[in-house]
Amino acid sequence: MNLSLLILLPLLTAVAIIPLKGAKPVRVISLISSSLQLLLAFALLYFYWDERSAGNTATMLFESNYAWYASLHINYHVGVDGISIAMILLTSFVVLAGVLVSWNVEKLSKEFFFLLLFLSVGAYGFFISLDLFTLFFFLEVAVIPKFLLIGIWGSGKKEYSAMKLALMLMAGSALVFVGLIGLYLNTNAGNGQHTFDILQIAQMNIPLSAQKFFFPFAFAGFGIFGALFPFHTWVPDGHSSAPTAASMFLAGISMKLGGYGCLRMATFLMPEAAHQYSWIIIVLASIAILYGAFATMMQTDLKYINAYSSVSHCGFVLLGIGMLTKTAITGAVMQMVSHGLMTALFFAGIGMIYDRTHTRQLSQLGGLLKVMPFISTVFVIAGLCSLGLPGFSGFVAEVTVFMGGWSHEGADNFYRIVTIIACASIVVTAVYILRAVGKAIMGPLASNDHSLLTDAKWNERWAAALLIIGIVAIGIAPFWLNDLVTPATETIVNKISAIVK
Amino acid sequence: MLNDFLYLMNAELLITLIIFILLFLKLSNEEWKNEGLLNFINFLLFINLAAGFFYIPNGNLFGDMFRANELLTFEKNLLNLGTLIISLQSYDWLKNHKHVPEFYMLLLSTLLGMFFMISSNNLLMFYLGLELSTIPLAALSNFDLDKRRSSEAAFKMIMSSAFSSGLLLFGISMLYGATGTLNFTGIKAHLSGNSFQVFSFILLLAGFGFKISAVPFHLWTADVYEGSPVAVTSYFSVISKGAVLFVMVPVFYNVFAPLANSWYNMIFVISVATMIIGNLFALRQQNMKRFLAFSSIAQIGFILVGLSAQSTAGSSSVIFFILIYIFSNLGAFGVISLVSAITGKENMDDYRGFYKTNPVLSWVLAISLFSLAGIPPLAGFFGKFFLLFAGAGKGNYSLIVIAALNMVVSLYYYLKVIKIMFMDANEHPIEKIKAHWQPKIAMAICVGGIIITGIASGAYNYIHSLVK
Amino acid sequence: MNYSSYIALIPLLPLASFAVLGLFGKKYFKNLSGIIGCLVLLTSTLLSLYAAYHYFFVDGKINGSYQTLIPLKYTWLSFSDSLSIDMGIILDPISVMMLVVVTFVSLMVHIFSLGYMKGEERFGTYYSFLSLFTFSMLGLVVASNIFQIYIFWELVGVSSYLLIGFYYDRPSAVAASKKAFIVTRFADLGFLVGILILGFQSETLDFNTLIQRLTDIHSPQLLAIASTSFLGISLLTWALTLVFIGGAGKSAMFPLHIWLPDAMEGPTPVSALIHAATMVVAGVYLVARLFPVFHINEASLHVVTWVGAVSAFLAAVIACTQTDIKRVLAYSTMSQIGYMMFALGVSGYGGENARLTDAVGQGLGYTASMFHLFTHAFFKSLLFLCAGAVIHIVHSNDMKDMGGLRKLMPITSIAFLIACLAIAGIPPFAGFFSKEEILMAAWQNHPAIYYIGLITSGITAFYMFRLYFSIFWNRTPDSQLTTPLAADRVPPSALAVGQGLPKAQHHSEGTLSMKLPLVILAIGTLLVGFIPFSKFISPDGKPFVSEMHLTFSIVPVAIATIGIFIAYRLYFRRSDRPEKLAAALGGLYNAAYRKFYIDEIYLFITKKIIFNLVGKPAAWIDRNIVDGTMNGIAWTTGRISVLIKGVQSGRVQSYALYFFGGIVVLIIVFLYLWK
Amino acid sequence: MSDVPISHILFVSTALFFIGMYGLFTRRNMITMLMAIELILNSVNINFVVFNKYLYPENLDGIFFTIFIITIAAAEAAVAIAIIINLYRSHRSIDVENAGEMKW
Repeated sequence: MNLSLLILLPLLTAVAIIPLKGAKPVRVISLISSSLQLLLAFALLYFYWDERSAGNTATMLFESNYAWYASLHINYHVGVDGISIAMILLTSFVVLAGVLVSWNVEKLSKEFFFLLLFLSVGAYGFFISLDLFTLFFFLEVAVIPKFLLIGIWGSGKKEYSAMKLALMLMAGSALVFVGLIGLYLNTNAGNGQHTFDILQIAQMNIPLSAQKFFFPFAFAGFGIFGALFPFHTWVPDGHSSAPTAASMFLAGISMKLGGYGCLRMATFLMPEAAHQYSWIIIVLASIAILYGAFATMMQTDLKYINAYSSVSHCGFVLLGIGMLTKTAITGAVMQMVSHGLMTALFFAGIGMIYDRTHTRQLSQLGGLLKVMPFISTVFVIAGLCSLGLPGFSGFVAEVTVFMGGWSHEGADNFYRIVTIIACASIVVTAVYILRAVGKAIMGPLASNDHSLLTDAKWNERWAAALLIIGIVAIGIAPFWLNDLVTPATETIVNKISAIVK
Repeated sequence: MLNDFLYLMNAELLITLIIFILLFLKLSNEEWKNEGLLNFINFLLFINLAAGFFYIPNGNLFGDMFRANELLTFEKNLLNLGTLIISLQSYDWLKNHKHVPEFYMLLLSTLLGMFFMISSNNLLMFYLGLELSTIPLAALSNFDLDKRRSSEAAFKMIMSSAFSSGLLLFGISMLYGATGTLNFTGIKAHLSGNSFQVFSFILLLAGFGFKISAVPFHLWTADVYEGSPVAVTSYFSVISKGAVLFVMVPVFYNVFAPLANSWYNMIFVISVATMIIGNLFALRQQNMKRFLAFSSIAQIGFILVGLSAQSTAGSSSVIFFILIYIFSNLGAFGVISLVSAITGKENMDDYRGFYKTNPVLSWVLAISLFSLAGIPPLAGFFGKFFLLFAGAGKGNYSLIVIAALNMVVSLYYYLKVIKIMFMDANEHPIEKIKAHWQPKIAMAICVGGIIITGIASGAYNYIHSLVK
Repeated sequence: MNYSSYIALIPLLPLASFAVLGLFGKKYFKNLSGIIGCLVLLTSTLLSLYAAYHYFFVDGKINGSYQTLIPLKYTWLSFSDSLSIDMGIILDPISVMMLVVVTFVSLMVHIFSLGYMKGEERFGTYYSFLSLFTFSMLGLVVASNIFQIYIFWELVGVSSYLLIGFYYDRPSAVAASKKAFIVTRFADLGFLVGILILGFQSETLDFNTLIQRLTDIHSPQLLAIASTSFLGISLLTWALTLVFIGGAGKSAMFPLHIWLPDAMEGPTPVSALIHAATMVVAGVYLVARLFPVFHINEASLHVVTWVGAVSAFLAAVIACTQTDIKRVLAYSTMSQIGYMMFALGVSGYGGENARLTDAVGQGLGYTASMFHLFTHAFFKSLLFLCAGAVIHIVHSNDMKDMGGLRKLMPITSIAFLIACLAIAGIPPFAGFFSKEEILMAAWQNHPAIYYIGLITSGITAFYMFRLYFSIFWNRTPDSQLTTPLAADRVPPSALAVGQGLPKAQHHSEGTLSMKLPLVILAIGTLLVGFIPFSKFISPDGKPFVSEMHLTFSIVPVAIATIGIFIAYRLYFRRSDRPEKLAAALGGLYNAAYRKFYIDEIYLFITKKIIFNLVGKPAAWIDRNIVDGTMNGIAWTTGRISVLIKGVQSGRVQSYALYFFGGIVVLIIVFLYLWK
Repeated sequence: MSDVPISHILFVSTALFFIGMYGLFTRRNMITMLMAIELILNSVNINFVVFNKYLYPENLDGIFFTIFIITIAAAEAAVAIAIIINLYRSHRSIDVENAGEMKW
């Protein structure tokens, strides 16, 4: 199938809603488009299985490759492997849920949906592009809409947060840019030509000195997107002041751009450097995991709680990538998908609560289970998934990371201890999640005027249901995701191990 | 002789013709209504632009003083396009102005000067073109005759330009002394890279630096931009800079090729300084024009990175960026000039809540600013990327790192304007602005250019083929 | 033999009912949901009984020893070629036995709840949670893969969390549920790491392969795990101890027991099911499951033994001082599980590689532990259900509000008495037989433990009858219920019922659905003791005969009777003796009453250390240092731009000066410095 | 007379150049500044003539250039004075210190 559809569909929809008048048609069209995206993603999955079962063992499927800026060797080159497909599925889920959740956005609804769709263009494009330039292009496409979404529709100190987020992410992409250029200039596609093509670069081996110089740029750059400690501070502010759908996108998708980039560009193309620096990554990641968890324990604002927990959870992604073992990287990808769905659900729940109670402070919430059972259930489910309860996606991903970390070839105590640290976070996670649930959902009703509040509307119910289905589908039947991702990770890991040996 | 004179100098002659037409209009003492006059002039400018695409002359005149080829014609067309856009945008301002023909006479004579400068293959010709493009500009920046700031700006402009041309001339004289010729090819032949030549080159560089307002020769820029009428400011920031850059590329790449190593380092230092200083000053600005002045200084820093590449990629990326820069900057100036012409407001704070009242204008301004900041999928992204990309070709990564970080800083102040327009509340924002069709067309061109130029690789590939 | 077809149904049916009731219970069949739950569970009970029959009597035994069968196994998540989480069903004597226990007790509780929870507005939810728990517990029991057991381990944890917090609007309930989950989660951390070690070292997660590899002296895996040591302790010991920590957490062994008493905030039937009969013995089951491995590792087995013994004794002592009847029962549960634990600890493996004298060599302790687990399930759930019935009428948990209820609720009182006798180890009740075997095993293997067990059994008898007397005697019947109700302790459901029901019925013993389980369980308690357990369950699957030494049983029984007699003297009639005694004991009494201040210690560690010394700094650092740096960079940039603004002085002459200065600098740099 | 060495004349022109620059930097009066600039241009003229005369007598580039410079200097002066006059209208002064409103 033609992957460009994934970009064109949201793009055309975004263009199509510009001339529309009034909120209703805009909503409807966006809803249709995002459901179509979901279908498209599933179709992609189906065709992918089809190809694979037909014995097609190519690294990337459905490739298409057009010269864009021929004189600069810039191509529009797209293709997917298991990892990309997992990410695309995630994106389509979150996009649809986001559209549903923001059904009742009254203020400038046209612009709102336009930006949402535009953001999804960036995400899809990023996940399918096999050309470093295209990759970078879509990476930056996905930044500015967030700034506007937060700044215009946000709450709290939104301007500050929006600015901070935009600047830090831009700094990230600036670093990525340097790494990208450096990588390009050190490629050699015969007779002194350079190339941006990821697959080609993967074939050649970049000189070690160049790798060691540019890997940090690339990794740190994407790391900023993926909330790498200590560059994670945009996460709490950004998430907390973003409108619900934007938070969902932010945590659900755009933080995944970081992880995916670290994997696809930094680790895959500069394996030696990745291997040499892996211990640094691992240390930073484990700091993020535990320290993020402890920091979460102290938060009193629901969104801050989830934002900090995202820092902690994305630590697992980076940890898995840093471990450089097949299992661990698979776990990292699973964690990306799982955290994407889970945190989107969490933010959806928080958003629903906030829309009704107009507060996110734990101290002003309580006993919501009585008045809004559905929303509370959603909240609890998200929480349980976040604390890694079996049956939900979180457990699968985390356990895979643990396993991968523990069974690291260089089976010395460093990896063991780090893994134990990571494991320890499940306790802290339990503490803050149950604290939040106990305060907000259970216990006596915080204030009497809360007793008049209504439960979720149809759109919210559908959004939540969608995400929960995703979470549970991974949680009770992880093997399909595993089978989807493993071949892709194998190619990466084989490359690394080939180099290292 | 005569016909290839006509043939090779068609662009220049056409402009001269228009100038004369305006002159006669002025002299003939029947009263024209401004509207009709403006439409007529715009029509002439359009003809002028269109004509540029038909003949693509190739050859040289006056004993190789003046040369024309496809690339130069393309560059002239760009300048024509920019001029047309500016003239359309300043419709609302000129509508009520007493001296419309004079304005256009001066404007077009500067354009003429630039054309000669671009086509020049001789220091004398170059100097004449430079002066012809500078002195009328000083007069133009005084064109709000009764505004204090306008005349102050004009004064600063004329003084510093005279000073800089004095230094430039001193350099030229030194160069003449060193080489004994004024012809570029001849100079190239005689250059050996000794310190005397480097010294004279530095003076020349200062002259160029003044025109493109590179640090530390930039200080006049902000004041002049702020004081001059918006139309003139946009002309300053886009057309005259663009013209000088068009000259700089061949002069640096061909003529001073023997000094390549030393001028690479100078450009490196200057570009770093320019980016940093431009950004640092732009952070604080409150007046839109002044803000754009500093932002344009920062942009020059990026352009210099591309210039430092010393490769075809470098020169083509610079020219490509100027094309994009025309669209982006003029898009921004279009909105500003409209606002200042109708409401007289030029401060950022006046733009608070601008989106509420003028969504379309806000989007135009936003898109232009995003393009200037280098945000995909807008053209600016491609322009910046190619500049830095070409610059990196030298393998000097420190320059690229600095440039990349400066992009982040620059993003801050562009986003600040966006924030002011879209997010800040304001009890009485700028009222709804009813624009005439001329400015609308201008903005449409700019926005279209911004969106298309990058995504469609045609323009760049064309430039690349020309440069090769 | 194809078990899979229906064995799989045993856990899956409750799962189905959970899904159905959870999704539609509230909306569609509000009051039907109870019936549905019961029917579903009845089916699984029958299925598991059939399975048990089939396993034990038809084809479980092959040439004289019970086999371990894996009728069903799917790869759920594969980490690498060797390591993968499989969802499977393992059938061996203990798992089959547990199947029966879990389904049976769960059925009883389901039925009992029909009456007890009537009128509760989250009736459907309650039953869906019960089904969820049953499913998880069954899954845990039949787990064939160590990670599978961990998965269901977590699931029972969460369902217990949900059920403890069922009265979610009571802060105490919320706190209790939180405590239970977090404490067990902490223990699970140990379990998880233990699994990682075991799995990685033995290169498998599958129970059979793992056990077979780690017990075979010649296997390289055993060599590796036993030889490599961390901090001077062999990796195997680490692994098993960590796994045991997990078990200890679930089974509320000292010092991880603190959640169990608080867990009594849940509805009483739930306590009966989860916190008495099934979930809390999961730890014992886990150790039993890995027993062959434990058995070859002295050190970890000693840990098990001593932790069990200490918990047994400590809990018994504390139980004597508590006045909340459910807490008393909770501590007694803890103490009984302690028995099971140290029984495992003192057991031998049996078969050829026996360590000590024959009886132990035959793994008497193992059998005894399982036996006690079995019997305990009956009488302890009976006790809890009786307590539930009492609370249902008295609307209070505190024995001070009770007394003389025997007239009002004869069936309950008799059932309670039977259960007390059983737990006290008075023949011929179930508890007697199992306890005898435990003590026997201890006696032969580890005298010190034996004495602890002996004393503990005396104390057990004492506090159980203290409970019995002060609930059902100790007062003249007519005077009961005069004491004001301690409303705060009353479950709202009970209140609803209480107010909902006419006075007459209020004073009766509750509905049939509540009496029936009591009767059945009482009968069970009377009979199950006579099952010749060692015929069926032994470490190596080989049946053996455990003969009863009457001479040996004299001492324990005597001690138990003494305990009962003391209780009779103190509590049969209302008197001031107890107070006197408490005063006489003084500090000791207070310490026991305050549960030896363990809760306070935990509180100190969590609140003071974790929150104030770790959490707060982390949050502070993040806001002020990490984020501060980021903002600091921005601030510095702005500051610089303000500082250098003087350059743009607005004076054209200074501009020219800078211009010229620039040239001079360029000349200096490029003509002299940077040639 | 042709035996005046080139260095002498170059010295004169350079001196003239710096005198002009000094005047430009120090004078408050705009007209004077303009005159200073004329000095600079004249030093350049001298340069051209001298180089032409002494080094490259075979062709007349330098002389031409000088002539053009003189012309343009005149034009520049004209425009500058016009601007100064206009500035005087608004500022009522031709002191350069007063023409410094726009800064920073």
